[in-house]
Amino acid sequence: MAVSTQSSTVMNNVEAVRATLYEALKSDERVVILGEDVGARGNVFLITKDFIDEFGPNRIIDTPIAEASIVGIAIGMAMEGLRPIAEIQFADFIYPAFNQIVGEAAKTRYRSNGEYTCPLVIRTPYGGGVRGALSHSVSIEALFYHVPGLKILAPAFPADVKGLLNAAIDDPDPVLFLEHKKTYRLIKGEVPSGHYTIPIGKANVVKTGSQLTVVSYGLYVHWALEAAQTLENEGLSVEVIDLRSIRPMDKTTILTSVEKTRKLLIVHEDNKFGGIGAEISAMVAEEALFHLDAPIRRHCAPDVPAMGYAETLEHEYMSSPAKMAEAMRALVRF
Amino acid sequence: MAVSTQSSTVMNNVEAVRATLYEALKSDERVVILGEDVGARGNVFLITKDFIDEFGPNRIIDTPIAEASIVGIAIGMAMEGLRPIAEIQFADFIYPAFNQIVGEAAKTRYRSNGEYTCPLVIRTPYGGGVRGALSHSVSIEALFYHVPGLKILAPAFPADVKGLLNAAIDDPDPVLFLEHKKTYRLIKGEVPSGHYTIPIGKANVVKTGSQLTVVSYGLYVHWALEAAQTLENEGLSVEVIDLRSIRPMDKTTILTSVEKTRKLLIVHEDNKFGGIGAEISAMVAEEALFHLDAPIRRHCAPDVPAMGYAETLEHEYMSSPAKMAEAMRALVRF
Amino acid sequence: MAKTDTKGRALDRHGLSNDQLRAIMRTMLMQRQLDNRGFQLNRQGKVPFALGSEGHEALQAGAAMAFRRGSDILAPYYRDLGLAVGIGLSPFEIMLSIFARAEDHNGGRQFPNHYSSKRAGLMSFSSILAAHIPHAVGAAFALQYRGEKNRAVLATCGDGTTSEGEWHESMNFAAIHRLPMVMLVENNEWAISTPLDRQMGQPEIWKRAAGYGIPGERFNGFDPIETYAVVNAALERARTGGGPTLLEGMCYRFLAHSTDDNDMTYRTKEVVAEHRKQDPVPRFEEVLIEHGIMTRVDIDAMKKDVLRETNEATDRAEALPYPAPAELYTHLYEGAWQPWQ
Amino acid sequence: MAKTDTKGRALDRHGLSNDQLRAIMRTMLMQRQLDNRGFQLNRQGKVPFALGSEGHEALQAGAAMAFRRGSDILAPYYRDLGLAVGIGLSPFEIMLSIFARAEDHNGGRQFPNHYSSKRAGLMSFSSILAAHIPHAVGAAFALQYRGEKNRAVLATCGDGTTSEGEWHESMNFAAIHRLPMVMLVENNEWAISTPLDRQMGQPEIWKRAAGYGIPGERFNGFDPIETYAVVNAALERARTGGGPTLLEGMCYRFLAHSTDDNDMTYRTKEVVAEHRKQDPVPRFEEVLIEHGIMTRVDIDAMKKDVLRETNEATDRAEALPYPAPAELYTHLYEGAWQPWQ
Ligand SMILES: Cc1ncc(C[n+]2csc(CCOP(=O)(O)OP(=O)(O)O)c2C)c(N)n1
Ligand SMILES: Cc1ncc(C[n+]2csc(CCOP(=O)(O)OP(=O)(O)O)c2C)c(N)n1
Ligand SMILES: [Mg+2]
Ligand SMILES: [Mg+2]
Repeated sequence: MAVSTQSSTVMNNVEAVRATLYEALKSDERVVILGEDVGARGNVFLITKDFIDEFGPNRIIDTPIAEASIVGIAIGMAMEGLRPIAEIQFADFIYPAFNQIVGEAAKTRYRSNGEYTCPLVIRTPYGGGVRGALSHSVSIEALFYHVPGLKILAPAFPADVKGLLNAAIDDPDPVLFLEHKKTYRLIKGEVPSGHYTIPIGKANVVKTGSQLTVVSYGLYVHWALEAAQTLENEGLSVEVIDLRSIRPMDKTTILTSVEKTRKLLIVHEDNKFGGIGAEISAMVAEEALFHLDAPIRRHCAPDVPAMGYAETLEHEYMSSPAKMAEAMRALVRF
Repeated sequence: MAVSTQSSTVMNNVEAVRATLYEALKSDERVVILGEDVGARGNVFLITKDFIDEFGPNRIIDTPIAEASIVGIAIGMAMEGLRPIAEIQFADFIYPAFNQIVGEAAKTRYRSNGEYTCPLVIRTPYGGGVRGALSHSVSIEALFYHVPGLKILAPAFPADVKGLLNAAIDDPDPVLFLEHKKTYRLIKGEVPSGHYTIPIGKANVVKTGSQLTVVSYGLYVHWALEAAQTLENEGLSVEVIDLRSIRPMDKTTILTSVEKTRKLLIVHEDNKFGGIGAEISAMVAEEALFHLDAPIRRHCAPDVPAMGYAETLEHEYMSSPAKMAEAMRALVRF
Repeated sequence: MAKTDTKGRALDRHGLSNDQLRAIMRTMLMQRQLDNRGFQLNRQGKVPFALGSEGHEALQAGAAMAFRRGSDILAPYYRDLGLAVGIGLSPFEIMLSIFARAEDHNGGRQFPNHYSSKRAGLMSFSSILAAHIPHAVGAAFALQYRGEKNRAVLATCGDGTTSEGEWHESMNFAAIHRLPMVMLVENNEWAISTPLDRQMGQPEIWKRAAGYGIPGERFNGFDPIETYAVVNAALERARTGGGPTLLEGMCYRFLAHSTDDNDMTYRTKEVVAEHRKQDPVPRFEEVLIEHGIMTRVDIDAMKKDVLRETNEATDRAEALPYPAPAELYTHLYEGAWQPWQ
Repeated sequence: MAKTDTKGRALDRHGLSNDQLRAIMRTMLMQRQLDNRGFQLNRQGKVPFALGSEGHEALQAGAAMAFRRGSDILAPYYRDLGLAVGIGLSPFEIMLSIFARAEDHNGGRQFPNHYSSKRAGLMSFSSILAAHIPHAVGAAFALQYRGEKNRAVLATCGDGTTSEGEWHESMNFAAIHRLPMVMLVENNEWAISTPLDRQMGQPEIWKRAAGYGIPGERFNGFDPIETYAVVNAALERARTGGGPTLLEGMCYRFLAHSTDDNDMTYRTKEVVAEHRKQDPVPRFEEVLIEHGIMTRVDIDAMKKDVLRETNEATDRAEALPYPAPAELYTHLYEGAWQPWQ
């Protein structure tokens, strides 16, 4: 983390996104924000509140409800020298933009042999635990992380939100920036002032431990930390890794940890089958098989489309610190 | 395989698709085919040639170029009692339909608690080796196999094409049916006459062996068989499994084989990172870790968007029986 | 955009009987009552979310009257409480949806107001805007394909939703095949905080019809009788082989977008109050009274009855359980499929 | 749809100089020559694929003449060989694309005719139809945003491509922001095998413009001068703050869709021959001769020169190597990113 100033402020994740966007708009005229209700409403989570008053409707662009073109137009802007930050109101509505993201943004540089580039950030809130029901709760990372040409970030802490969002905005290639909406106001932390970036593709060991490696990201990092603390109190030592970056992923940090603890639990809110835990497990099975003292386990959502609206269904779908602690215990004791 | 008649014919994969569609149209009035150029042109691979003359433009529906609605309209037909078979001309053009497939078709039954269903087949040719360049060559299975509510089939042999396409058409839920375009005319085989289905979710051991399990699907099954034969001649014994079904996948067949051979090589044309090989590897690492005598290896495409048009680029992107044999040898000898 | 005010003129009732006019009134009152109930329950902390439809009552009750129960199909969107009630969903069914109870058609899986009822011909839809329009087209194709004359599909959406690509693709396909479908746009001037002039280059959505080669028409969605007449004519054309129609009903969203929204961040109290003067519910009450179809006493009795029914529905639904946790795993496929098996 | 035949009338040259008219002629001849060369190379087994644009010559050469080099931006599609040449790509660059040589702008990665040239202002595009239209809109937004007056974006696509949702979304957005953009639809009556009446409910695409609130116009795309005039006026309007225009140029696809297609499965020789009578290339030759702008001898010399240049370009490109296998791995990101690192 290359922090350029000493001071810092306590912020939640919404505030961290907002502060970062604000500074980007202030410091680079090429930056524009486009999306549904980002103008007068200031985004449905108030992330861009009042921006339109300061930067005007040409930089804070309320779009029609048309996600394919939100991304597609942002691509055109990026190809022509702007630095667009496109917002998809909820991650669940990114599907119509799939063609533009996967077929176009990810391939612009490649297909033109480097002649055209696509420096584009797509921000979107994802994840559950907010009674968002079937279509305001989904995790989308696994639908995109297979795609060469994209980068995907999913920070969990306010300081990472700022450092990685800055890195995404500075990046010369398309970045999908995932914000867990349940962490928006729940998670607070110190955020350094001034411009700094956190390198894309670096995971973070957020708790050291010796008997089990837990890899997670987003909201579940916080719950995994809670669970790890519970185990700590029981005398069991768990290391927790916050991936932060989903494409690229940080092999070194994961392998270093697994070679030490010799056990790996992957935890994510997204469905298990074909989720990003599959790739993590496969990488470890390829590179560190003989370091393992237990099977690699994945603690993930059941294989249903998403959580239902009813409290009971959401509760059943989501994990919890208690459920995570149980999965950790089982593997430590394996 | 529940074969209902004794006789059989030699067909290639195009002919197998065509014959199966024809029989479905003949036997069930609810079946309609819709897609670009499926009418007078009879599909760009001539799969539906002359169908429009026999079944008319109301059953063989030439659609506008609008993939989201090809699938979306098919969903509406399916919800209202028809049995639509939608075609996406090339798998590369399925991206605009992503919302309808992932957000809608896969969730119709679930979100309505079973009140509405979506018995829909989406057929599409995928894969490379035909100088299709960046946008007529892609593999798309990994972009969809994570999605609860879908089924995904990718048969490699004409008899499986027919049996599985029949199963897909009979299925009461949405099925994505992937046809490897390079196998269309290349691969020939005996196809039983009459109506039969092959159960969805069952892999097939297409060659038995004792020293290594190779799991593949599509075109690469044929190349893997060639490579396995090469190794056989060298005195090395390789078992080859043709997945056929990508969601659901067949755990039993894979585990049974791996527990016997104690080594696993996954081979696919699609990119490695987040490809379906990741899930296969993760499942084995979870369920059979201590049966393994070597790391699980994945022999897949490099992490670039797709093959370029130039011969050299396509050649570099694709595997080959020789490259596969090399990967097999390395693992057998591990 | 005329005729709402019938003062001094004979009522052009477009063939509607007194019973039908009273039924429209009741649907409008019921819509408003159930709507308010949702917000009330939200304020009481009993439900986490509610979504109002105030301002859409006349449009929806009028359109519902044109809908032929038992044969037409409705492909609605989340603001169609009045249409749902108007075509036959019970207040109890509405409350089940609001409370996300196990007995709800969707088993408590979807957000409130995302109805689904095979019995009523109301097609299941998701929260993804415009995604249901191609489904409506497909259903209309099925009707035409099977030669089911005299049936049609009524699809609805908001003004903002017409910007989606899937909306365009659907209109185009319906036009090519002259499908029995009516696309009814409920233009309430807002898409959450986005006004019409940020949604489209010119504000008359019906004018897109000519580009598709189908009839298009705009009408006053504050007038339930005019709405009925226009929607009925379009549905009748659809049922009799005349193909699809694009309709644009003008109304207004009196409330915030939902309980999660604060509309005072993007519009003023004054502008809303100005539109409130045209509130279709009291206006239609006056019309019926003026023309001797109902008395004030009748209407008050009707309101009481609507309130009673709403209360009963609320109590009955509230008392029921949420779906059991095990329900999370059902109805994904027919049969018990697992991704690994 | 008139004026193609100028017989006996004075030439309405819309301000085009003799040099410009001759340049248009040359672009048309070059387009046809390069087109034929692609097919020829395919027949010779030297390239696996070719895609012709015969019938689009007048439309493209006329539009290219209206394009302002060095400032306007072109967002074309795969059938725009003549536009590419007309705005300044060399025959050698075209042949590099056809042969997929390492030196090609795209490094031999894309199908032939998928040009890309930052120098010429030609935006990279993929094979996915309509996906480039929002890019054109975004580029037009960038021009407007930066206050770059006198610049505009010319986007093109086929008739069939206007059915895509992204096309609609793009038109709508361009209209809202009155962007400096011209949407030029090359209506050749076919989308592979699909005729207009299976693509849309009424065949006049330009009529959709009113629905977006922008000007729309149809013109005779067999007449390069009319094309120039119409496209020029629209581009000029765009460059001077007048917003976007939807143009529909009528032409015809004389050849099969590509070397992979057999158009005799869905249309007859006769109908193609009938359209061939209007072939814009010989017709424009006649126009220039009739009006004394070129002689037959001049034109023959021009054809010879075009052939010579094509031959040279062919030989030069053919002699060059394919990209090295290692090129597969370059230009995915800036820098050397791996998914695992
Ligand atoms: C594809 C998609 N994009 C965005 C949203 C978020 N969203 C929900 S309602 C809404 C506004 C819809 O406006 P309109 O169509 O006019 O209907 P109204 O709410 O005014 O009745 C938006 C943007 C969504 N649900 N789906
Ligand atoms: C999204 C997408 N769908 C389908 C195709 C396949 N395809 C390539 S060209 C074509 C026809 C295009 O017709 P039109 O837009 O009229 O252009 P024309 O070829 O006639 O110039 C089709 C269907 C594609 N490339 N992309
Ligand atoms: Mg609205
Ligand atoms: Mg065409």
